[in-house]
Amino acid sequence: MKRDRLIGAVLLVVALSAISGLALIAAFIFREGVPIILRVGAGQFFLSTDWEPSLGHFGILSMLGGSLAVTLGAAVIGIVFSLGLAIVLTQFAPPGLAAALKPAIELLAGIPSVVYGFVGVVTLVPLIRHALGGPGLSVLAASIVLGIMILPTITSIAIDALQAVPRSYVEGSIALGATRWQTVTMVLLRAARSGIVAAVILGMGRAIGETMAVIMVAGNALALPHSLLDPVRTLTSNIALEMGYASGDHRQALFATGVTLFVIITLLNTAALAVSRRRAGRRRVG
Amino acid sequence: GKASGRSVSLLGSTSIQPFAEVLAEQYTKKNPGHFVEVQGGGSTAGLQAVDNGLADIGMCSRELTAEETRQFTRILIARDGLAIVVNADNRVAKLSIEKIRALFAGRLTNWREVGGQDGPVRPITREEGSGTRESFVRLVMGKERISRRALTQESNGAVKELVKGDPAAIGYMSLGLVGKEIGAVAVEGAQPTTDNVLAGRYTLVRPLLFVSKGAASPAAQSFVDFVLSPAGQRLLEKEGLVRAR
Amino acid sequence: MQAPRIVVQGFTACFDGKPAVKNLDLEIFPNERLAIIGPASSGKTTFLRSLNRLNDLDHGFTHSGKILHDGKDIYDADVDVAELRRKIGMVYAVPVPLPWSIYDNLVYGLRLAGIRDRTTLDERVEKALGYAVLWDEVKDRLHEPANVLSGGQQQRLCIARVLVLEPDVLILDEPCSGLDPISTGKIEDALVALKERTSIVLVTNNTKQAARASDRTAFFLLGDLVEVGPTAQLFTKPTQKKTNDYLVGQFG
Amino acid sequence: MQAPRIVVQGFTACFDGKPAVKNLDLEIFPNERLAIIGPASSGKTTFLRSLNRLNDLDHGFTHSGKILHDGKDIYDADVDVAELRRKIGMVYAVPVPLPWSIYDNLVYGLRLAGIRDRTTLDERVEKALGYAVLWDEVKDRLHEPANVLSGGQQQRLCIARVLVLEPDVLILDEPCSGLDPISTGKIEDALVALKERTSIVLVTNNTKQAARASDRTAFFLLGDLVEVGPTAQLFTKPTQKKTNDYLVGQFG
Amino acid sequence: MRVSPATSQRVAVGFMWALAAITFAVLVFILAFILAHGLPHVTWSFLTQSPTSMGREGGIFPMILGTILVAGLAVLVAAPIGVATAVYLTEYTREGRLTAVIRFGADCLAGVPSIIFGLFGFVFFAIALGMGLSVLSGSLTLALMVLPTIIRTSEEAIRAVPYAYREVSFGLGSTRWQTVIHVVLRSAIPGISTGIVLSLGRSISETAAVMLTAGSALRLPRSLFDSSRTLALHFYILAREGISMTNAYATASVLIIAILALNVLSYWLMRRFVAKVGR
Ligand SMILES: Nc1ncnc2c1ncn2[C@@H]1O[C@H](COP(=O)(O)OP(=O)(O)OP(=O)(O)O)[C@@H](O)[C@H]1O
Ligand SMILES: Nc1ncnc2c1ncn2[C@@H]1O[C@H](COP(=O)(O)OP(=O)(O)OP(=O)(O)O)[C@@H](O)[C@H]1O
Ligand SMILES: [Mg+2]
Ligand SMILES: [Mg+2]
Repeated sequence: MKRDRLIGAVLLVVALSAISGLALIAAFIFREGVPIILRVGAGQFFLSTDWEPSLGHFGILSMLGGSLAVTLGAAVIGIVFSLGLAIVLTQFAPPGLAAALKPAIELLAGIPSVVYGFVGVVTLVPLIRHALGGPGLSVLAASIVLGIMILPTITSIAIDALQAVPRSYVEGSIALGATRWQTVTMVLLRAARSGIVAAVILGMGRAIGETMAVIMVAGNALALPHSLLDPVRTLTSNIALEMGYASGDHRQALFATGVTLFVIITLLNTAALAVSRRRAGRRRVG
Repeated sequence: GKASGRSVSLLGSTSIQPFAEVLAEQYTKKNPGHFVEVQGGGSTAGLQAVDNGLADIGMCSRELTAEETRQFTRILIARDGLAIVVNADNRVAKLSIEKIRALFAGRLTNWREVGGQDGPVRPITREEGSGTRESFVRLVMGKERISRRALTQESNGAVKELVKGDPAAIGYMSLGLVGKEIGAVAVEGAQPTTDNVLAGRYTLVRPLLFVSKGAASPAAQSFVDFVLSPAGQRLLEKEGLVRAR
Repeated sequence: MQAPRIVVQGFTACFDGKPAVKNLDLEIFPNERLAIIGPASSGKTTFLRSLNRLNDLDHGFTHSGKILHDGKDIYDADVDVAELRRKIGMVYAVPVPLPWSIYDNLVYGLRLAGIRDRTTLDERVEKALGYAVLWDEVKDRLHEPANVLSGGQQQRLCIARVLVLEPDVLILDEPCSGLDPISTGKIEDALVALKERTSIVLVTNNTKQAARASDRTAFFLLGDLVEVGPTAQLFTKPTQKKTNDYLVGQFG
Repeated sequence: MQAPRIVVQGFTACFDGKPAVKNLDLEIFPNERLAIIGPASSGKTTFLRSLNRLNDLDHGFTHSGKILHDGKDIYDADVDVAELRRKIGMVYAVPVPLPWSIYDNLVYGLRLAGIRDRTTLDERVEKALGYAVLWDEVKDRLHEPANVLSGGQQQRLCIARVLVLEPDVLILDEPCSGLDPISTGKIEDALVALKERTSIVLVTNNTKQAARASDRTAFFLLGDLVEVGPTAQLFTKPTQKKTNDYLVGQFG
Repeated sequence: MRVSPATSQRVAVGFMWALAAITFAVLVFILAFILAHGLPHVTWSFLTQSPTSMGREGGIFPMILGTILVAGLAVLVAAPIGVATAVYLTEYTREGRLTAVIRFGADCLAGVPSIIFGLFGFVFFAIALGMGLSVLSGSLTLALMVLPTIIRTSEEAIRAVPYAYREVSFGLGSTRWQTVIHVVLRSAIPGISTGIVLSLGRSISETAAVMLTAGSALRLPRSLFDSSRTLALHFYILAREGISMTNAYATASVLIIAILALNVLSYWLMRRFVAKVGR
């Protein structure tokens, strides 16, 4: 038993060191990135669209707007497809078919993002250019590619959320004469709401953090987009594009872009966690 | 990583990287037991890597700044023409530097204004910090800035692919890599050819540099000697570059 | 005697090919309380869920034979299953209020049936809560979440939620298994009052409850209907040895 | 009469401060079969799990009073809990074979106790299976996975898995609740044979089983020990009204 | 007119099936597109030779080796730490502030974009710790990146082991550690391996983080301190620099087949796990 306590202590140390990775990351990114935000001024840094490192202009508003645009676009596509898939797989597909389709969705999550980006560039981008005009590299292209990429994340969490709804709710509803679809809209989605919201938030976190695919399909222009067909640059692509070349202030500004990204993601994760914790709490009372 | 003994590490410009790879391949074939590690990262990254010891030789595809010249040893290994490229269907075949500047700055937004077909102009630039971009800015843009609406691509190949597919596009890239699928316009009346570069008629030219800190290590020096030797220079010429002298 | 409300003819129910109820013949009359008893896994629940076709939800479920409701086979292709389920109201072993207010729980079935008129809804709700002996306890807090009620109240709410639909048959699957004696008593009282309005089928694992709260009793064993008869008679002089063994507690 | 094996003195067990067993005094003698009956949540399981300190796993568990095993308080700081648990062998309501072969299940406890010798292991396994009336049924397939056995066989395997350790006291928590009458009979038979070797404490929710398969019976209610006495006497003339009410099925 | 519930169900379900069909069409299209262009060029010599002239010719052997080294080492480092953390969270402590902190940390770490891992790995491992752009920097960065996945899946696998198994084991006189080793981990191993295999897949696919930490050298690494290019990065460079489309497709095919194989493996492990634990 004494040995057990010792082992427990060792395991605790390991667990804490695993998590200290996060602290370390935060510390390093902030140490490199925060000074320049202070030097340039937060207002200037976040609210100016003027990014011209060679002239010492560091404003990331265009990138913030770009990230926001592609993330929202991806979320819309991701939500529609993921919810459809999650509902079909949990409620309407025969169990055998559902069991066969789920690994396929997981496979979608396994495809490297460079492959998504590449296939996007050679198929989707020309399609958009010819069918809709513009350069093809655009918010739309990035949204579609990202939407597909985050679909597995949202789908699998949404499936969990739907499956966590007690079966008795479904049966109760159906026994009162509801169709399956009525049960889905009136009972299931309502009961699983917080889980689904958490799934969407996490999916958006994925989308905003994705790099390689976006670089390839978003066009990376430095202006705020006015339409879905305009090219944009995201926070992540800004870092990946310029990191290799940057030195001095420029490099720090890229780390500051990383700090921004880090903060946004952490906020999103915290929100997702809070939402899903609220669900857990509520279930305990009920 | 940092090399030692009979190995050399190079890091820097992605424009030079392909050529350095070819050189390294030949060099190690001739000198068995020697090891040359070539990495991309970008011109400035190359300088930094040399500075903090991450690499023996930095590759830089632009002119050094005054300050950098003081810090590093500069070795010109070749010169590279900078081609202004357009889609194969684009009728525009020659442009003045002034027009190129206007097109990239976003002041001219329709191909009609430079003698082409009616349609929007979509300038494609390289990312901030790229040697190609800095050379282009120095040679063409001067004090003027590239339009913020310009698409940004992170490599010569990506610029080429985009120009190949988009009739409205205009970009700039390493002359050696242009190929046949896209068009390179004549600048100030001079066709972008190696001969014109050598003769000084085609003016959009940038240096390709190796840089080291202080004197290069013996292993590094041996590699540099190979690059500057007639054999090395011939290799570079075969790849479409213009020899150092 | 009136014509039976439900007639079960040679009905067999299988899960993944394995029979859970075998070749069952049984009639359910208007205004009677039929109790079903039997040890675990004897097919009681399966039978109940066949009556409102809730077993259809299970992909492995198959059946043969007939169940006639007012003369019409409920498994016919042209039956409106939603409508059927509102006519054969079911109450579960564990009270399952949907995670909404008391009122929303009660009117859910009516809304599904297309009834939107507020006055009608309110009237029906009050009447059903009256039958379920719950009106006094909840009338002032209809818009509170249903899960703040006690277990016994929740179960009566579930009964009321079904009664709102004015079903022909009320089927209850061990409705008191989780409840205290007082709540159990209240539910049994409600059933007495209700038999004036509907047929009642009560599955219970408590033989004493069957004896107290039913007019006829059926004894299931391993998917077979061993015996059915007036409650007093079945408990005092069962015709089958198995029934007797079960009642004296030899097994189960 | 022999000295008691276990003496429980003023023992109270709480979960998160709420008592589940209150101020209990009880003695368990060698070679007796003590049955414990009582309605749900009356503290039967809690008491059993206090005997082998399995409740310690629960973070909210606290206790006061004493439980003496051969004169020594099992909650003393210097007690080797692992050793104690091997001496007080427990069988659960649901048979839980570990997901290994029959043989591996049986020797797990011995291996934990540091016994590695193959011959000893084999001998002990055969003996324990004999006592659990399972040897004939499994002797040819000791290395098959344990979960291919039927429920009744699994439960006897769980008993054998404990007997292998030659415990002083065998405690069983509703060991037949999920089993058919035949399996139940076999286990009750095994208990008769076993009382020659160990004390047996049998919690059961089936009063008839208590009547059949015990020498003394204790009746628990809401954490109190209401009454304990020879089985025949407790069932025929209980001294407490509550006991009588329970036995005639007034509640529970 | 009120649309009947049956009709609206039919329309809605039809629409959702269409969405599902599109999703799988996309999956099949991506796989087919890459494999159709690339598989014909995946020859034995392509797999076993070194690239020449930037990868325009020759094979991808150094990248295969580099990928195995970087991803394998990452998982080798992350797996023990992750499993130990999961064991601590599930078996050695009860839910409280500390577990909440650890879990929150792991969740945040899971959400950090790979480019940030790349930045961090670059300043911390490559520069601050002086490992340079190397296999080691890359794999340590990836280890940090996949750690949350391993913690999460291990935790789930461990929690899926019925609580009763632990009670039985304790009842037979085992210590906590013995129970963890003999009962919990033994039952959870297939589930844990699923997580490890998935992490391996993620490491292999990752590009942004390895680009900034492992570098992009084309030669065979001689030690863990040498830079090495992974398959994913090689594909990216081949495709983006327009060096050789055929070799790009062929590289992507190898990558995709590796991912497919890992997915099949993890699926198979999961099936075994479910069979064992009987969820
Ligand atoms: N959904 C299902 N899928 C597969 N088998 C089932 C299903 N429901 C019931 N069964 C099987 O059918 C048989 C009868 O079960 P049923 O639940 O009807 O018994 P019961 O009499 O209600 O038992 P209890 O008293 O435990 O509620 C059992 O063998 C059971 O395992
Ligand atoms: N682990 C626990 N944590 C909190 N409360 C518990 C725990 N175990 C038991 N209790 C509580 O202690 C009381 C006695 O429960 P116990 O399980 O001992 O009763 P029981 O007589 O075995 O009932 P049953 O016949 O249902 O098995 C109950 O009120 C129960 O809720
Ligand atoms: Mg049942
Ligand atoms: Mg109990």
